[in-house]
Amino acid sequence: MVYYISFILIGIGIYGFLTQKNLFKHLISLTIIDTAINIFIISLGYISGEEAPIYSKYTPIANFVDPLPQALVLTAIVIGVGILALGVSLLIKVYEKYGTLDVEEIVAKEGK
Amino acid sequence: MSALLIAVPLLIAFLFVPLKNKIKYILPFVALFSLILILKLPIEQVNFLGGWKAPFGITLVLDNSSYYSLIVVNIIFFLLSLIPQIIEKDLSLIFLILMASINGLILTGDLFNSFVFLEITSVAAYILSSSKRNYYGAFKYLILGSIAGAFYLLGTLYSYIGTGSLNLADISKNINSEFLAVVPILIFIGLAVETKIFPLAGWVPDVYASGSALTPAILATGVTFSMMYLFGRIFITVFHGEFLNVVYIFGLITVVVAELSALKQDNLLRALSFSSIAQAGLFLSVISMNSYESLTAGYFHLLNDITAKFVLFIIAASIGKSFIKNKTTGIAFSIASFSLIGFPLFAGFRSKLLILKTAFLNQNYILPIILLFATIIEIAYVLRWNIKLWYPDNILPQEKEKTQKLSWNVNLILLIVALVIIVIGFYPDIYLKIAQNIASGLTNYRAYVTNVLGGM
Amino acid sequence: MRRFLSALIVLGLIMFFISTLPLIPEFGKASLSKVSRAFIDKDVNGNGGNIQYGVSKDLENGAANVVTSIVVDYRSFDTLGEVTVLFTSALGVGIILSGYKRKKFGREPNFILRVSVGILLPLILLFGAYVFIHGHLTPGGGFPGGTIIAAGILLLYLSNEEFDLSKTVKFVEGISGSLYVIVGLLGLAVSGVFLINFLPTGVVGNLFSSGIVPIIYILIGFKVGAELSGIVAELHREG
Amino acid sequence: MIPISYLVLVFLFGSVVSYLITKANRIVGAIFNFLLTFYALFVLWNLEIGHTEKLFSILEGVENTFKVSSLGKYFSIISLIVISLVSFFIIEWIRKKPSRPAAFNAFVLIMSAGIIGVFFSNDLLTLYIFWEIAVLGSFLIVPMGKEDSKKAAVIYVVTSAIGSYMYLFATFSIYNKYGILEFDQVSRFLLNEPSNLFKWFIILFIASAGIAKSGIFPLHTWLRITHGNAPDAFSAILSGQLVKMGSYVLAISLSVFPSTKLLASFYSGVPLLNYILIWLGNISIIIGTFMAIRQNDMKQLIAYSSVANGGYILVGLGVMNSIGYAGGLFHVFNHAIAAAMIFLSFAAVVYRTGTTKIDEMGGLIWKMPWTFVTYLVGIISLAGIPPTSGFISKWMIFNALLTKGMFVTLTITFIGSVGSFLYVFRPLAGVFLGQLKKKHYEVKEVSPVMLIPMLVLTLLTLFIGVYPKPVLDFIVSIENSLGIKPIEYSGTIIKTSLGQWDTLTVFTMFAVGFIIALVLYIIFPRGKKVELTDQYTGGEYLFNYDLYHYATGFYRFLERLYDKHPSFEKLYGMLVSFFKSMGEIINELFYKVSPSGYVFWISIVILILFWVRW
Repeated sequence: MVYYISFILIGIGIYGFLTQKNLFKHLISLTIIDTAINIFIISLGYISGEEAPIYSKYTPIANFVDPLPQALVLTAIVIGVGILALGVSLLIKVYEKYGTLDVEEIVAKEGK
Repeated sequence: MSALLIAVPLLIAFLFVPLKNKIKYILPFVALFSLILILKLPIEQVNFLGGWKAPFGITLVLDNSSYYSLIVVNIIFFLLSLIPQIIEKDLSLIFLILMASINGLILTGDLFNSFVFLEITSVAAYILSSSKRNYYGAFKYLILGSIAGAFYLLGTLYSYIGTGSLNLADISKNINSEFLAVVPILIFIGLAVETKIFPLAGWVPDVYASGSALTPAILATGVTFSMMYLFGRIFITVFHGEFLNVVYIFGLITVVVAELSALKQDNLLRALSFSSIAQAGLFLSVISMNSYESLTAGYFHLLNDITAKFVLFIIAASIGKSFIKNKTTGIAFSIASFSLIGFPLFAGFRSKLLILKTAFLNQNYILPIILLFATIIEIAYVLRWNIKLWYPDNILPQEKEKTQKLSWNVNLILLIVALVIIVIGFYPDIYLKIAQNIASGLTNYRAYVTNVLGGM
Repeated sequence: MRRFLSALIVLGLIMFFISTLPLIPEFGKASLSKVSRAFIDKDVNGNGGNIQYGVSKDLENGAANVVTSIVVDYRSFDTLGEVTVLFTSALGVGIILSGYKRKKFGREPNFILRVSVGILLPLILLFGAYVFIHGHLTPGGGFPGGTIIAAGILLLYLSNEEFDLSKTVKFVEGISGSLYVIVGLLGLAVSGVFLINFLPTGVVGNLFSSGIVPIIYILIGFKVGAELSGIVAELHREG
Repeated sequence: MIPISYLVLVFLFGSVVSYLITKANRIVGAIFNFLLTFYALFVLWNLEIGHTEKLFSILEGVENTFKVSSLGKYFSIISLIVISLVSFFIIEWIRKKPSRPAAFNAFVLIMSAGIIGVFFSNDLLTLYIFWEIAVLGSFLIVPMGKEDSKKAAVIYVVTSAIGSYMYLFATFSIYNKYGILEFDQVSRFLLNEPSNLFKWFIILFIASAGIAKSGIFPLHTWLRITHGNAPDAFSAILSGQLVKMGSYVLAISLSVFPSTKLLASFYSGVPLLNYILIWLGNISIIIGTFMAIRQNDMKQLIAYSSVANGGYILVGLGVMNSIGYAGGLFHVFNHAIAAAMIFLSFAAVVYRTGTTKIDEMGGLIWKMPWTFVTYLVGIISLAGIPPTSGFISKWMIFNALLTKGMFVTLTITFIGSVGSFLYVFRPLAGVFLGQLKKKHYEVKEVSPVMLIPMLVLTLLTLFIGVYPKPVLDFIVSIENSLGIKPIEYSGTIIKTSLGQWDTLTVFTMFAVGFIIALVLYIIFPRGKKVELTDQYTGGEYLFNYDLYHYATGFYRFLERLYDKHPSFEKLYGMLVSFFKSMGEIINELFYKVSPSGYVFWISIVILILFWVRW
């Protein structure tokens, strides 16, 4: 089920790209896709009934879910944050240069 | 030891954050250090980072192919670092990070690690491409690159599920045909953006033609080369040449489409970036024949292409409307463009012959036809630009006054590279040796697996 | 029409992903890969297995949090790269938005904001520090800790118009990043392997355990905190 | 004896030397060029047939070599005669050349190096390499000419590339199939080749390089714009020499690979392939002739005549019998010399008047008599009027066609011959005869430095016209070496199955006729000299006398017949703009799109891959 949710989220992200004309919405769609993929990765490592992979007083025996996807997702999230920050700052400049974030208007102004 | 290639540029970059303005003068030393270090490194060495053996930890694999790729890439960085004029003030740090990440991209023996380095490279490339106020182009590149990165990540995860490992050698050993039907698609999408495959190369003209000299000079040479290396590593060593028939078709379409688009460009940089796309497509379709010979031919051609593009892009971005005041620069430009279109005596001719020979050897008659057709179109626009710059129409005197002479170090380096092109035209052995080593390292996946995972 | 076509394409894509489902294990029924198994048992070098919290000592890796052990030890190189991505994008934000000035609201911030920042900020910073110091024991670590600290810095930016941290931020991020690399290089100097855990790993579950893992996580905490604060500061400017 | 490879190297390094010398003093540079080319001519003259040199080895199993063959020596000597005489001409001409004389001289030498290499290559790959060097050198000179020359250079290279890449494709097919590239071995292998298709493909594709270069239909369009716009003196080399490189490749593809033995006879001993090539030659003759009649620019006019003459050569070579092949080869010599003469005399005219438009000139015979003589002899030879050598080759080609019974081709070649009278007369009348324009009153004859090469060429044409033995000796040795029955001749008499031709007798008759005409001219009173404007019509004085210039609407009555002719130039223009608009569409669709477009394409690619895989 979680797989389907993440696939649908990817679909939503793609749909956002395909239908929206505002660049900021594109960035949001990108984030949605990233998140969907992260959810997908995490759920790939989930084993029902087992614990978070941390040794503690309460979980002395190693009945853990797969920790590797979680570690990978941690990395992927941070990378996503970095790209998002970069994208936002680019959009600030795009807005400054063209006065709009609408794709069609930008293309029209580029043509001039 | 090979970790130093990544650690040292990073360390310098981190250390010099507060002193951004001084860093320009350190770049040549860092690049030179890397270069010397590589030459001192022994080949066939696997570096288990953190002491964790493969497939558990991350490995840096220094075999024939990565060794020679590193040499190529670092020479490019060294040459670029000697031209501080084109490195805009703040971009020196990016330059260092790009150096580290590309070294990492070539060295790494881990799929997820390659994703990380891919992302570092991409982020650095986005920043580079935003120079000269090219924000919209950079944003488009960012979107495209990030989506591709997402697919690359998905591909990584699928191969993790399929093989239980992220190590390239381990994946190569264990991946089964079911996963080979899915993973290559995802990885292909992930790499298609950086390797400029049609129709995902839309960012290239905007980014290369922003007017900055550094952006295309790095992206079309060093970054392209490392991406092509990674492509070969993943698709040939890891996937054993699976999926390459699709790459072949995409490569051929890329060639034709890009050359046709280049024909009408009225901006030299844009025309060159289309040529860059076309050559990348040609390279991919050549290596798709997946034999030692075809890989040799492909990488040899790639080397020639990046050598020529190095000269062409720097000159195209920094020269005005003519070569009137920069004759030496003009000569370097012409030599590079003759090599690009494969006139005899120049390096490009040798690789063209090699590609033709390989293609015919594989009973492949479509590739030569496409190659020759593409070259005819390329001749048309490359030479048109040569003529336009050498014999400019009615240049006003005040414009003539305004055109600046390029400084001596730029000219010197460009001339040296142009000289290399001519020398390669006569004695291709240097490039050929590099290409052969890369090809042998990539095709011999058994040796790669044994090398990384130990004798099994 | 455009929407319909888009929906069709999206449907096709979802079909593609669904068609890959037979390849992957059913949800919740994944089995541990050999790599993960080895990470959990701390058995990469073949002397681990059967770990008991608070008892097992001098393992190849002493972090109680397995994810941390992967992130900071087994796959520490990824993390170095990850930090570099963040570093690069912080740098990029600075480069792209260079020439912008600090944003001024033109009026005093709200009293409640000012006062509550005074109370909350130390708590936030302390919490952040706690999170990254205990990264090898509890959920969290350098990345969340750094983010929490950056949130505190954001509060400072909102509450004080004159507040500017950019110099310090650069310094901290540069130093902590360099130290991360230097720790790795120390490993190279000590044992000939980059990023090796050259300190004793101690007992699983102790604060002072697992060698360089907490050190690196603290450095990461500082670095992430500085970088995110830097991004916040840069985005808080205007042309 | 000096090896050819050293000669090539001397030329390549000489280009640098020439560049530096010309930078210092352009006249000294030009003299250097002349000395070098003349020296090369001397060296080539003394080469022994069969002399071989190893060069390098690019492809495994193929030793790239030079080998002196009779055919190559014949072509190379013709080329070097043209080049060295034009270089002599350039010594004076370069004084007026406004820009980049140094580069001009250097490129001429690079081109010459390539040319020498082409004619002595012993295998297909070496030929290709030197071919491209020659193209490179010549292409760099073309844009130094008139305003259209930049476009012309690109068209020239692209056309050349189309031909040479087809050639390269065939070369690699041969290499892939047989593993060798030497001409002798290739022809031996081809003789044992069972597949007719392969033989067709090889000969046709190798010939296509020649077709492109010698301006045979359908790749003839570059000649007009390139010859017309290249620097004036260089047009002489372009038309007199470079085009002959194409004829050389045609000769190789038809005779060194013995087409008549390889393929079954289609029509009286001529295989279908040759027949097709002959027809391409026919079409070239028609197009060249009729288009030349229309031209108002004298250089473009002769450019079209080059198309027609390329056609003659191809027809002659294509027949591949003793007399036809000899005629084709002889015509190579004749056209090289004649085209060089004509273009040099034009260059001299342009040097003094500064224009190439026929209707802007007139009456220059009074001012530049020696140039006129050169032009006159040149066009007589081109049109194939007896006392010059031009007639001999045409006569031989006619003879061959007659013996083979190819009457349609014969008719066309006759039409071409008649047409050539028409078009060469246009510049003659327009430029040299008629009324002298006022602005040309001060024009003087060019200096002796320019006259000497022109007159040398004139004498050469007349001499060979009377005494063709030197050329025929060469041709016989070529035919011997290729296994074709050599033509018969003795002294000044050439024998064929249809009769014989004594050049001496004819020359004597023409000389007598000329003397009679001269006597009549001297005896009878001259016509009255009038001012250009001193005429009236319908009682009105003429002021706009441009309309009454000889050249304006010169052949209007003829041109009207084919005003709406289909133009290949336009067709290719359309093709180019089609490619361009394709590129534009692609650009709009794939490269200029917004992020939405990118995601769309990513999705499409995934869907395609998905569809392919499952």
